[in-house]
Amino acid sequence: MVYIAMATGFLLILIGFYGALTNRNLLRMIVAFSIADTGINLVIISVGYLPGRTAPILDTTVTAAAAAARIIDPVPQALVLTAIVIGVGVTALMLAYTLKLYEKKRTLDIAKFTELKW
Amino acid sequence: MVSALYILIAALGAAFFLGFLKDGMRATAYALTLAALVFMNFISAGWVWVFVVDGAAPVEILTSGFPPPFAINLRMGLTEAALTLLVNLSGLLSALYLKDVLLALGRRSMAVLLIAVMALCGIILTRDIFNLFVFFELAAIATAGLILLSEDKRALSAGFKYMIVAQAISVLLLIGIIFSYHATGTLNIDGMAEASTELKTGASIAFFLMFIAVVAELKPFPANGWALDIYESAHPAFSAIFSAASGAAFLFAADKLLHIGGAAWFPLATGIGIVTFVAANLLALPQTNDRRLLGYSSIAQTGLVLAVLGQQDILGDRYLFVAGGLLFAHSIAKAGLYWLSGLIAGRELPDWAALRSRPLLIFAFVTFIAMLSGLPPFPGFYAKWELARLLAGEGRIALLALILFGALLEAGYLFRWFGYIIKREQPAQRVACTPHKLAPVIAAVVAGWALGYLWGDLSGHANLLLAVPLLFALSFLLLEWLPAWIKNTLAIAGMVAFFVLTYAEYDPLRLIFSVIILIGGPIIFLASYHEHGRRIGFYPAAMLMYAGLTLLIRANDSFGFFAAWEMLTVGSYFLILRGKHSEPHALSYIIFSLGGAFMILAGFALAAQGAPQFDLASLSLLTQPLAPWVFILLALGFMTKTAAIGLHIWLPGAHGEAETDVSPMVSGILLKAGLFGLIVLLMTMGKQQLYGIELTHVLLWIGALSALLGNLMAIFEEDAKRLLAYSSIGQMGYAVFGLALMNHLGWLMALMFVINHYIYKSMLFLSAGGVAKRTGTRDMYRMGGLITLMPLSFIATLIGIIAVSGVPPLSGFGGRWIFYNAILSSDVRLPMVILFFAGPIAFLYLFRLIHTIFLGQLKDEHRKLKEAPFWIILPQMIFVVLLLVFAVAPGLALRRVDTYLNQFFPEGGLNWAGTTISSNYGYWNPVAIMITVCVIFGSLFAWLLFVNRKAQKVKQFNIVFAGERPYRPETTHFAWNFFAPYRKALGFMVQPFVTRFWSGLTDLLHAAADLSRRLYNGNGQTYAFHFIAFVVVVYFLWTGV
Amino acid sequence: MTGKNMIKRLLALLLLASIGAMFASLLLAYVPDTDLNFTARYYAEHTAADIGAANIVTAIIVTYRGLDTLGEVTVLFLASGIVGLVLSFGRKQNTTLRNLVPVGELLTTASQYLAPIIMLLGVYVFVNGHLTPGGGFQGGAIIASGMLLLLLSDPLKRFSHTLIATVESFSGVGYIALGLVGLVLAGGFLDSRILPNGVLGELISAGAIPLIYSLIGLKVGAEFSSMLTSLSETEDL
Amino acid sequence: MSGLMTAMTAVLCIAMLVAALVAIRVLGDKSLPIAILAAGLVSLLASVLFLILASPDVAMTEAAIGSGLSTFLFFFVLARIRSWEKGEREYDGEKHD
Repeated sequence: MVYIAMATGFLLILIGFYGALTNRNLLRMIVAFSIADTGINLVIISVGYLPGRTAPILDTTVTAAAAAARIIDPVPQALVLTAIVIGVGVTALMLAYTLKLYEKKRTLDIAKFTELKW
Repeated sequence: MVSALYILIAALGAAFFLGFLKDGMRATAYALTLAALVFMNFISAGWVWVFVVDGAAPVEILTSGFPPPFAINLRMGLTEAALTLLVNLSGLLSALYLKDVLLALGRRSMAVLLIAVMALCGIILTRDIFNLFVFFELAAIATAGLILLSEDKRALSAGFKYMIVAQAISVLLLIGIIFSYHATGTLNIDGMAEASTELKTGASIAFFLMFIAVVAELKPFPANGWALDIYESAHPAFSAIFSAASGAAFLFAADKLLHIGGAAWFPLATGIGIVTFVAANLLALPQTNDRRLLGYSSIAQTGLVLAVLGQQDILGDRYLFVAGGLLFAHSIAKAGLYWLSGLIAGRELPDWAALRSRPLLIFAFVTFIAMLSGLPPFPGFYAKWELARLLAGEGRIALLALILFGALLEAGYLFRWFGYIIKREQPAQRVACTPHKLAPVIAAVVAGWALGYLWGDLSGHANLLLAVPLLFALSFLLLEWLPAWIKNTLAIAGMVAFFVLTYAEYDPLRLIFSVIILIGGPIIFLASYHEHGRRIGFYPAAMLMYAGLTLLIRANDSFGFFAAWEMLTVGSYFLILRGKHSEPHALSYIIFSLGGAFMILAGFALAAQGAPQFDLASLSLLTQPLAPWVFILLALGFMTKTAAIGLHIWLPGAHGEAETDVSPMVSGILLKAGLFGLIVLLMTMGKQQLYGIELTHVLLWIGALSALLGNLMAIFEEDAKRLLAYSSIGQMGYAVFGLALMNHLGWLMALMFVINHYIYKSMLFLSAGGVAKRTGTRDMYRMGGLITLMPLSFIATLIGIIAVSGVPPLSGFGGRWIFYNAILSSDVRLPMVILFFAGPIAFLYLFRLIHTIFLGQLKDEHRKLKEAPFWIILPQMIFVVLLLVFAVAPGLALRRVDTYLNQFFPEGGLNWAGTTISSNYGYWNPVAIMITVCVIFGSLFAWLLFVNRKAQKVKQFNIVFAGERPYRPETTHFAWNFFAPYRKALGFMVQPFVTRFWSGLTDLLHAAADLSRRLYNGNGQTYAFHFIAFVVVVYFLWTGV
Repeated sequence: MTGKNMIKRLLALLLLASIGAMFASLLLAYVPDTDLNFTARYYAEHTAADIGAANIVTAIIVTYRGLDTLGEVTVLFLASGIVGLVLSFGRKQNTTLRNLVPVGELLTTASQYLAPIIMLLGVYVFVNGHLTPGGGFQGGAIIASGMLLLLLSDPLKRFSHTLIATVESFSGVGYIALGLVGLVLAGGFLDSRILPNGVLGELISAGAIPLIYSLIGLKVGAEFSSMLTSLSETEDL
Repeated sequence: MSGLMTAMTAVLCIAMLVAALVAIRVLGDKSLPIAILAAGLVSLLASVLFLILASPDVAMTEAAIGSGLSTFLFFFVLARIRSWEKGEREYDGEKHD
């Protein structure tokens, strides 16, 4: 199960990259990157998953004493939370840029924004 | 000291607090921003103080009260303190610089700036890999935001391109981090380093991904198009941060990763770094936009430091010294240059000529490019020295060669740029100076010099900024406001005084050179009294050259020698550049000279075998197989200065186009530096063989060919000063030949040439310069008949050419005499024959100086000319006297040297008895010769006068030789193309083969660079391709190796 | 055109196949842990006693790795600030508003009732962050969606920028201030043990975590709201 | 139990991959709104997967932020660009008339 999830995560990253490399539309590129972001989150969570264990939340069934044997690794989850938030921040920023770029040139084609080169 | 956490807290607190302020309170917000930055600087500076002065140990800072790896920890050590100070300072100064922009954009922009600085500090301080990622993202996002401070609309697309790549980078980084975490069970960097057996193998994909992601932020070639676009379009104050601070922070992050990965990964860092260094410098060559050029240079320098990070295994405890020296030199200089670029209205390189109206800013610019090129006395120089010796000591020669090649390219475009500033037409728009924009530039200059002092102190060598001659030269910078004649007097007095105080310290050989430099220099300076006004820039440059020359002959160890060599090179470059049309020539001079200097550096580094420095005398201890290579490198380096054939193309222009009093300095005195180097080299290393070839034999041939071809090129020259310049190539050829004979008389002859050449070449250049000043041209065919108007110049020239051509009675003959004796005592025949040919050829071109300039018909437009100015004539007359004295009593100078040479070549010395000097093959009595010649000449002259008393005067246009149809005005002059028949016979030998070779080489480099920079087609998607391709290619190369 | 496109696609596939090969070898070499590594084990065993939070992820986010979270909040702050900057880039301030499509009565009314409830839900999520799944970020996002609803229902109603900015600054400065209190009173910056741990599983427990998480929630909510309003208020050309 | 979970995971994963391919226009040439929705769907499915992988915190965040808010952001921007495009066309139309 972990392998399936992890493989999917990797595939999502690759799909995202492929989308970003082949779509010239700015918005589609951002969409592609957000897919890659989801993929990376999936990979991270899979790495932290231990088969047959439960979420790292203590309650009556998972007591503090037994926690070490019952829960999965909480660290990757904490990392993914951070990664998700950062991801959406970057996405928002790219979207704002896109809006502005569109306003400037009336196009979303990235190949049209090449006045800086060489 | 306050905890380093407060750096982060202050920035964040201020950034968050800004939101409370109403939009109208922008001034308050700006004040708050500055206050926070000042506080952050205070903390960093305090820590630097604590570590440097008190020698405290690094401090671990825990957050949230738990030890690592369970909570994030930070570390504050000397490196961190210094780097955060760099980051905070550049942030503060840029904030100052950005005053108008920040006030216009409001508090959000200030918050972004604060967070950018904070994030960079965080990258430096944190010891947690994921925390590093968070700060990375913060820095990246803040970068994307700060790009918008620019008024350039294109900044928007640059920011977007950056974010595309940043996204891809962060994906790889995260994967790397999570799998590294899985492998080690910790996110703490030190913990990972301890636990990672797998990561340290050099085969771990997890580590590779982390590392390549961090490296990608360092803008490696070719995945760096986005960075160039940012540099070109962003506000210069942001580019200053982006180049100086971001570069430093990300480099430190790479260093932390290398700490995890260990030595197995070092070659990867070095490989990427060096490729980037060379490639970025190469691609910069055809660049004309100033900010983009600086961007290329930034990328290159970052690459260099990355390469150094990968060499930490051999750098040992010098690692921080070297990496820090390069990094700080680059950061300060680059920040300074970007700040400067904000003062310039135009974006093309020649637009920087606007700086000419502000000498202070020129000084700033010079400081910055000297720092970037690693010239003394800046940190980069010391770092370069250490790096070279350690690389050579470990046998990493290829890397050293690449570094030096890249550095030469960089120096090339930087000095070309400086040439534009000094020589190109000033644009209409002046430099826009406001105090808050000027202050950062000046701060960078001060920091540069201060670090130069600090690095000198830490270097373990003599601190160059404490060397008296250099200090004396630099003090002229402070005296620039004085009129030239006062500075001239000071210069003369200082040099003479230094000689008086130190002359007892020199051995006879060095005494000759020191007299030429410290007494001969002031004599030429007499001519400088002729210049009026303040002559801004002349004295610091000239005195820098003299300081370098003085330090060169005083140097006992390799380090001092090399430092002096670079100083005299730079000083003379500034001097040469002052000539009216000398921009291209000064450039080729500095490129050849630095190329030569790098050869010397490499030679010394090889010879040192890892030692920090060595006595020059111990060059003699080197053995095969190292010795011949050291010999070749050093000899080549020295011969770039003596303009040996093949390396000579810079000389005619540089010497010919220089100012009247500069030509004798760079010809009469500066060329001797190369000879001095060769003397030291041959004296210590003697004969060396490589693959059975006797290297001194090769030198012999080079000397002979230089003599022949230099003289040949001189005879076809129409320009009087260039003619003299070509003649120098020939003369230096003689001297090299003499040295390469490796016998007593050969050396004596070379030293004779050293003295003679100084006197007569200085004299001839002065008189040619004086004539050119009066006539307004240097073309000889435009002159004629000046003998009556400028008799003193004529006398100087006459005496000069008699001396040069080596006919009795003057000292040139003495040189020849020793020379023939030397040849007789040696067994090399063929070069000897060549040299014999060179003699009469010299006479041909010298004859023209008299014949075309002073004899013949006077031009109409010259009828009212006066003698050359007094101050230009005065030194010539002194030289005339000197020549006569030296002709009659050569023993004054040579006798002691002759004895001194006995310890190297006991055989074949001369016998000095009274006025007679005798060798195994004959004798020479200068006094008798002088008397004989005077008598013969006097009686012949009297007879001539007597015979011609009835001579008939002819009209000027009564010309009888009119064989060819004139098709250009100058062709009607009989003296134009005077030696056309010879040209028909010998012209094939003076085809500019060498010039064609070198210009072909530079054209090739340019074309290659121009072609390959099309790689950066400006499309953000292509840049993403570049990044992915970079990762893939590096991975396959890495795992393939 | 298509030929060039084909080459581009092939090249992309080729490059990504190589990256995929790297990923594949990571995947193949991956062996799931059978036991917690020492970092995770420490958290599992000590969180309850150290921090008193039932949700270990929350304990890590708010306390153990608090600096990350501060950075994360800063990312949002930065992003919303820059979104504002970008949208005003190269433009003079002008106040003309676009013509707006009238919004249906239903949406307006519904959102007036719904928005407060949604926001309350957000508050609930972050206040209980140390006990149940969820916390400041999720709660903040939920609050922002409440704002979004209001924005959709009545685009003309400009959110008071001052209010948002004040909440943003208040929560940000408060967060740092709490962190400083930790530095002074407890073990270090962002240490949540400035208040008693209380009883595991109760609302008022886990030291200052509920307080900090609430501030984070407010901050995140304010940042998202600010982004949304900036985006919605860009003028037409 | 575990077999069921694995099967569910597999189905989810396949659905995610399909949605992702739709979003980047490999499967079908779908319009931008569809692409954005597809990406949001990937995110939503991921949050379900996170639940299965015993990460409820992440699941909530992904659902609220990854699939909720960012999809909104996309539509905001898209709508704005569409309205400009429309304005442009009308303007052009007037000019041609």
